[in-house]
Amino acid sequence: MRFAPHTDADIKEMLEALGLGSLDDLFDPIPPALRLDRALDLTPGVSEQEIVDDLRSLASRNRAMDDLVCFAGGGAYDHYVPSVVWALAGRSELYTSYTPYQPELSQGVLQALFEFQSMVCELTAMEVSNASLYDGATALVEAVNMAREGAKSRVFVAEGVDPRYVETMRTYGRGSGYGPEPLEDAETLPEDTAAVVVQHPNVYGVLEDVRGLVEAVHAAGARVIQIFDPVSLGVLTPPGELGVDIAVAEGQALGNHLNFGGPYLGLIAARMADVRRMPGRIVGETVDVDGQVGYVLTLQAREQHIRREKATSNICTNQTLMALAATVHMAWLGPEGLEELGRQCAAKAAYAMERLTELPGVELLFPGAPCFKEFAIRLPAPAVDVRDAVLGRGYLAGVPAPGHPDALIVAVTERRTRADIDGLAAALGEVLAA
Amino acid sequence: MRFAPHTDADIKEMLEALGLGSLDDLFDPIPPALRLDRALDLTPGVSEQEIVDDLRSLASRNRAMDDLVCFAGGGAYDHYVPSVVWALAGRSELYTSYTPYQPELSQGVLQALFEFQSMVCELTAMEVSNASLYDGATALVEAVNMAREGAKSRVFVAEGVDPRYVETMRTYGRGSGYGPEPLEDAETLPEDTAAVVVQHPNVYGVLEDVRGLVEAVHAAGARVIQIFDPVSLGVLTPPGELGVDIAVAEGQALGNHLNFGGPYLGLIAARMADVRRMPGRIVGETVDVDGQVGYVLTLQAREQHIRREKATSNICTNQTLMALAATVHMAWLGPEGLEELGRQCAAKAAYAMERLTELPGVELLFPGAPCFKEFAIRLPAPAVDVRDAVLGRGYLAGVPAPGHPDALIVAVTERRTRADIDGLAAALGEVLAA
Amino acid sequence: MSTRGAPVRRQGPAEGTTIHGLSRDGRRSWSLPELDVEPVELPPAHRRSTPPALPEVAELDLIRHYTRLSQRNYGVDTGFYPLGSCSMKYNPKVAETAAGFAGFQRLHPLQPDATAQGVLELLWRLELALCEVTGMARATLQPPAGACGELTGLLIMRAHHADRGSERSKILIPEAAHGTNPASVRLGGYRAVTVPADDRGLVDVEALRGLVDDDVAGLMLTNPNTLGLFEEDIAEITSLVHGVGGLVYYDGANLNAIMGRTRPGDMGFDIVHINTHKTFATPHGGGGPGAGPVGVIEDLVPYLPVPRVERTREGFAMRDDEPRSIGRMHGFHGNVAVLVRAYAYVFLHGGNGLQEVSELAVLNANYLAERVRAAVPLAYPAGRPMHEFVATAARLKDETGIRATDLAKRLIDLGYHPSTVYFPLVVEEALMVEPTETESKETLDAFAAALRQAVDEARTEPELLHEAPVTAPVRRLDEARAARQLKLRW
Amino acid sequence: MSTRGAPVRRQGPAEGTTIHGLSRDGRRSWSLPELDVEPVELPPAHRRSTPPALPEVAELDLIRHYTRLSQRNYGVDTGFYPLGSCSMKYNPKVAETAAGFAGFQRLHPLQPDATAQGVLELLWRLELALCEVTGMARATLQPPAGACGELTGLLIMRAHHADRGSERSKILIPEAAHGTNPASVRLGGYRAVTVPADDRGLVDVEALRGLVDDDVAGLMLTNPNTLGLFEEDIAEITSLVHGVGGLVYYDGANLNAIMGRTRPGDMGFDIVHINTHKTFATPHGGGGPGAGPVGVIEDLVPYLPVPRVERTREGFAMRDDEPRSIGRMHGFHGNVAVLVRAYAYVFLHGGNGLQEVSELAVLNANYLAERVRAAVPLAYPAGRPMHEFVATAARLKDETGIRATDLAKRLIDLGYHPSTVYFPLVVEEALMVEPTETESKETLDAFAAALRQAVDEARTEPELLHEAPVTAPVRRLDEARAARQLKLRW
Ligand SMILES: Cc1ncc(COP(=O)(O)O)c(C=O)c1O
Ligand SMILES: Cc1ncc(COP(=O)(O)O)c(C=O)c1O
Repeated sequence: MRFAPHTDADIKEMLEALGLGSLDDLFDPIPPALRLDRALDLTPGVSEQEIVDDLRSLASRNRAMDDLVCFAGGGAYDHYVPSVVWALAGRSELYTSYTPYQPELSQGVLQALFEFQSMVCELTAMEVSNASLYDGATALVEAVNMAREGAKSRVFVAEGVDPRYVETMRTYGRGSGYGPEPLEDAETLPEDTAAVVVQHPNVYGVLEDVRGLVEAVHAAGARVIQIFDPVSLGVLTPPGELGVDIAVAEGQALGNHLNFGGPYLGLIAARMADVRRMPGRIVGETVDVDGQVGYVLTLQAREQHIRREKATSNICTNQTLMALAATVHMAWLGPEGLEELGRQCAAKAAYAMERLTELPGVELLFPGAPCFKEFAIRLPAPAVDVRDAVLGRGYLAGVPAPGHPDALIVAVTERRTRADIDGLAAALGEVLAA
Repeated sequence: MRFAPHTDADIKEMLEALGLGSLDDLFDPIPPALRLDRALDLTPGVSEQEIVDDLRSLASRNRAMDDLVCFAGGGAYDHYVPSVVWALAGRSELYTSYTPYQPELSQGVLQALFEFQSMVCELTAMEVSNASLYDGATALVEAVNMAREGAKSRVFVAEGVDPRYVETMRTYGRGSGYGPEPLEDAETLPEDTAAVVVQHPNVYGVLEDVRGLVEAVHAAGARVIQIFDPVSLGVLTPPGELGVDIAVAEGQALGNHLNFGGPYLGLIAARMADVRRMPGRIVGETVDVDGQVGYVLTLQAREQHIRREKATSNICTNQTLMALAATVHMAWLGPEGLEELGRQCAAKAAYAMERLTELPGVELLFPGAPCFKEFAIRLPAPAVDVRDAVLGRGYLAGVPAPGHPDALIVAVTERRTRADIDGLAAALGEVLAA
Repeated sequence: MSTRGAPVRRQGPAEGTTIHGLSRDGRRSWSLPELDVEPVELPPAHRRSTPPALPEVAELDLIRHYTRLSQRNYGVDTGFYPLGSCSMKYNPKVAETAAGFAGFQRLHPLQPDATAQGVLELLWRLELALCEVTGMARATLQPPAGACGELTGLLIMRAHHADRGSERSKILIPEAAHGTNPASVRLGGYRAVTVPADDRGLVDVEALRGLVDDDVAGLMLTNPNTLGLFEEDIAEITSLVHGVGGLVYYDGANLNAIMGRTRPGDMGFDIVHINTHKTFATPHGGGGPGAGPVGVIEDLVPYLPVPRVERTREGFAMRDDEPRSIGRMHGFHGNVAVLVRAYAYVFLHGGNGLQEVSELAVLNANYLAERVRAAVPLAYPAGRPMHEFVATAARLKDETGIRATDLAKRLIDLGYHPSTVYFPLVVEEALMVEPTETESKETLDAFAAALRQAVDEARTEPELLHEAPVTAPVRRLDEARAARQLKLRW
Repeated sequence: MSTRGAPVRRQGPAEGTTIHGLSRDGRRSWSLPELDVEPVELPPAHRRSTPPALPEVAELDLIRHYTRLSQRNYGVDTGFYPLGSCSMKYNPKVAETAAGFAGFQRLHPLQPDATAQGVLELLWRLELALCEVTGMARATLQPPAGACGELTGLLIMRAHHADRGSERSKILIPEAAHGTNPASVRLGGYRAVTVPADDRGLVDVEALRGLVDDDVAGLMLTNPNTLGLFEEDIAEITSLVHGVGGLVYYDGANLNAIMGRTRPGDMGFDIVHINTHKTFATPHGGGGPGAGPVGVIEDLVPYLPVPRVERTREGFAMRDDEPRSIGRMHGFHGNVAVLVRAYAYVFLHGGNGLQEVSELAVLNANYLAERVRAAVPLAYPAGRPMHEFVATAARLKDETGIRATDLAKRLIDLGYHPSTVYFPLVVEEALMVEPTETESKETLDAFAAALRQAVDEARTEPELLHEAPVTAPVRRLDEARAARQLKLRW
């Protein structure tokens, strides 16, 4: 199959207009020695129906979360995505456009991103948001880059931060010249501390005392970076009210499908004072020559296409489409919906915690610790084996708990019913009894 | 879940503006005795995610044609629907609009229907087409109504016309005052014959001698109505060239999914001389007050909203969206694509015929009869039992052949691969051997 | 309206250029697998000599052409669309999601019942729910639209009377009835006899009394009626018809007014059709598809079309073994994918939800009527409108020469889809307005202001109305020329 | 452009009204199941006092608002979109169909490999195919965009040199390089040193000779280069860098020019990134998502990010047990749903198909350059452009004061999305035009005519260009004010 519209006649005419004899002549600038003297070694082209059949059969060899009852979390969650979200984000005028360099033809994307920034600020109680980053983990990296300046260069990581995020920081840190260090004591932070990273709720689902940390860290003249869960903010105190300096999150839970890990979107929100240190696109409101309101990319002097080596980040293509989806989803939820969503996650997680810990040999990894929609259980057998055994009964029981081979992190969203939870408890019970 | 935007405050304000105390007051005109004194006895309303889960579970209790290899036809075919078709027909400005009574706001639908009519004329080599009818069977009924005038009232049906179509005619005929009669001898048609109906390719997939029939019927001063297969017209002589007076078809094969039988669309094409006898919407080209080209519904004097009791048909809401899909699909195919599609159906059907009739006890119902994409085989056991047994092996072998309890009609589209056909032969072989 | 805030536009072929105009020899979109079996030659006698001259375009040509056409169209998703008698309400996207499941979309109509239990159960549940809403015993989901539902009902009447050996020729319909009613009456083999309305805009019961006799097969009515008014004497009306052995048919186009408040069955109707594309929000598709399920009272159940879904010990089955059935109204089982959407709508709302739908639909119509009646008087000012109202520009026309159609075209320039105009025919210069329950007070206020503005302009700046529309993709089109110089294809 | 043929428009809130402006207390779209377990109270210390002030709107408000916004946007599906360096080609709808399969869309990134064999195999096949196209040994699909791919490559260089105990500080990049190159260089912990271009617009090899030393970690280049010209001396360039132990990075943004004709690997590149959202037609999404897979030569394979898909005896597995790996570049596995689309594109075309893509992309760019060069001269008229060309309005500016941006805005009124302007920075008043292979000769001719018209008007009716755009949803926007009076939220 091909999409080029060229007929043989077109090609002939165009070559003639160029005074060329063949398509080969177009490639004269390539030195003969470098020319590929064979066809690419790929399967031959196929028809649309063949590629669809191929992809359908590949898809059918995966167990989707319609087939497995999903209690997996760990940074990606099976929240419900309302049908309006992609009916709108899928409008082709939006998804086949690119970065709005020509604002007059891009008011749709620009205004939607302005709304996205506004809602992220509402959600987090922070002063400013950008127009999206790649994902939660890279958003953390960008936040760290924002925080590090001059002598203030060290980065400490509180316990309970997702190791996947720490690994990502470590990778990028090698280039930027830092290595994430475990936070021992917030009270005795060294002079050169740039930031302390905390995740709340943390990777085990436990609620952290961010307020306390903020005090200590600010006392040391450093910044606090909080990794948050956007769907928790209908019920949990937002980063802004906790005094956090930079808030980052994986935004997938807002209107984006699981998609085996991407495309997701990174949320980042900060204080207005730091706006010029922010990475990525930022949309601002302005007026046109007639005084009519419109939107443009602004503060571009931060960005790579202007500042090049001195840019705050190298990001160019971002996750705008995912931000559009998040925008529609946030507006669909509204304040009440978001609050009820949070309530339901919390209540269902509590019920699941109760049902699962009733099972002989199953106990909480952190007994008594408050949590939101996720919690960790210790099992009488290797967690991965138990998880795999439960798969056979149609349940994805959770994800392995980092650092605890015998523990599983169980996530419960509004999608899970009481029956799903009872079913998981029964399946787990059978497996453990076996 | 609800979609009404009314807040309690809105309702209060609006009632006040009306000088009413409650919503109940709005229903004062309903005599108390007639008021429903209880709530409707339906399950309570649910959330979006619940209805989706409910429908997904209903859908999962069907075996779709991705799961069964489909050799079923009988008027509905598993042809490939290119992705562009519904990406475009699904544009909400089109599918959330209604009959284009206000042409200035409906040029999109109107022009697409004009294109549909044009392509149906190209396809059939007929002079005029309307903008769609409900489906193939009701299109036949409308064609018969076009043909019947005054004394010319009787309708004869050639052998090989789909009984489902004949039953539909019989139902509607009770109201219009005719009953379809079997065609004995085209040479000796009675005076009062209005039309003879022939299906080509016929219900058993066999190609008919329409030209011969046309001569005889025209000699008797009656009309020939041909039921055709749109997908066949890249390779088979079109109704117009056969001399047919009215051509009708089930248009599903053009861009529409199987959908368990509907929504499909009825195609009808005729001679310009009969245009004022045609049923349903017809779009015409015209100009606006500035002389610019535009499209409108035309010849409305035929229609129920103007002519009422004297209208050519009672149809109002039709199958416009399906016609849009058919339009995109026909344009996607183009002349070459349609021809190649026809070639592939014919070749694959021929191969299947060969493979299946190799099996002991399996023979053709009409040996030696030429066919296009469908053919009937006689089996050594009741056809329905054989079909059901083959289901277990993942194949829908065909549909029961009307009037032949031991025969199955097998349809082979471009979707079926050689391997699919070999697989069916093997499965059938095993079942018959068992 | 300045171009400010207008949609983006692109350079493209001249207005009206068809896909055919974009065709280039040898250009293509299509792709098919390499043929993996022996090619065959069809018998020469049957072979087409030259393939049809369909357009030859690339896929991107298709995309841009039809995307462009979509931008020349106005749907409910674009804005307010108050077509009377059409219930142009929001079409929930969730219904599209469900209808897209392969488990519905990829089902063959003739696959064995055992492989289609899910969809059969869906149809069964929907049938029962529609019966509960209308007060009928059983229903057929086969008719693909309302008009087909009407004919189904008339053929059922016919079969019913035939079984009783009574030959009847007349069907009574009100003057204001929708055009499909008389058209269906004729197709049903009956003669339509008009029942006059009284000065309330309701059926003139006295006149009706004079019309009913044993040649009357039945009466067709919609209630609220075509004027948006509730037929208060409906009980008497139905019993008058029943008195002579006739049946009463309920045209369900206006069901959106009464759900959960009253039911056709309770009013004495024997046969009811429903437009799922109106009351149950299935998208209108630019003119279709719809679905027109028909419910009947117990006595008439045997006459319903076949096949029908029945619940058996082995599960759900498609049955066609009912000797008294009128037969088939559709080649297969009707517009199933539309019914899937209707199912989603009905069960999302549940009983109370449907009742609220009607309550707010009636509230919106009354509120909007109140906001505009000073500018365009109601045709029957005495009655309380239900889910829609009919106003008249007759006086305006006398005073200014501005007609209903001019108001409609001006509304286009003011950014709205106009209401229905010139229906019902019994009202001069009729404007039939049905806002539906999914529109907000803000929208109704803004539309009312626009309509009032247009009426003011009729006196102050009539040229604005005569010239209108000037902001649409095209200006007023010459319909006479279209009918005179027929150009029905390229 | 008259309003003739314009899209339909509707009455709506004032331009710029946000979804917040439509909010009404208590209005809602959301629905959730009834809670079927005991509610719980979160610890008071953690409870939010007041929920965030998100908009309160009905679903139909959402639909109309964002549908309206979409109509204020221009995409490839709208029309010609010749942004240089972006390969704005047709995004096949079939890829959307495939990406929508629940078997991809509903997969959790942490579900066991055994339950994800299909997607793992897809990623594996795609990796190998991209390696074949670029001439690399293995690749990572993790980077979510090109810039991230660049940084991945630089970190691989870093790890490579570190393993050899050599501390190097410089990365050479041409002056014309895309902004992400120097930005990535800094994030990679390196210093960017600029390589000058010669009068052909190509790397000045002599100057390069003077710059390479053993403090050079590597060189970043795109070929065809940012001017759309093929670096003819590439073999010498790469060997110069290899000569001092440096590595050479290929910025794949321009891969659309050479598929099947030559490969970065054959030119001596060690590391290559690919923008699937350019060469492989994954939709640009209004600014993203993309995907930036990175391929490397055999020696560098151990440094690739983890996790990586490997084929094992038990099937495909996500492996992260490579000690020399630079680690993770993304929280999970990258933009998988984008990669599914890229897979669809690659395997639909096959080898010959991809080669044809490049041939016709280069043909289109050369043809369009030929059609416009008289009006806007090429920045380097001597060279033959490949898939894109850079023209300059410098002379026009001197003669008329009309700048590249004025031409761009005028093109908007003529119905086109403009080309890239002011990039590369090394060319004064640059217009960088990349038509891509999915545009037809007719489209190129019409665009060329429009551009020539605009240039003529610069002399005859300059106000048309100064005033432009006047047909877009907004006119020229005050960017200075936006940056001065920051309004970044409602
Ligand atoms: C009152 C009335 N009756 C019947 C119909 C016919 O319904 P349909 O268009 O679905 O055939 C309509 C629809 O326009 C109507 O408004
Ligand atoms: C030459 C060049 N290099 C790198 C990039 C960065 O790629 P991305 O935007 O995917 O991060 C781009 C894209 O704009 C580019 O044009």
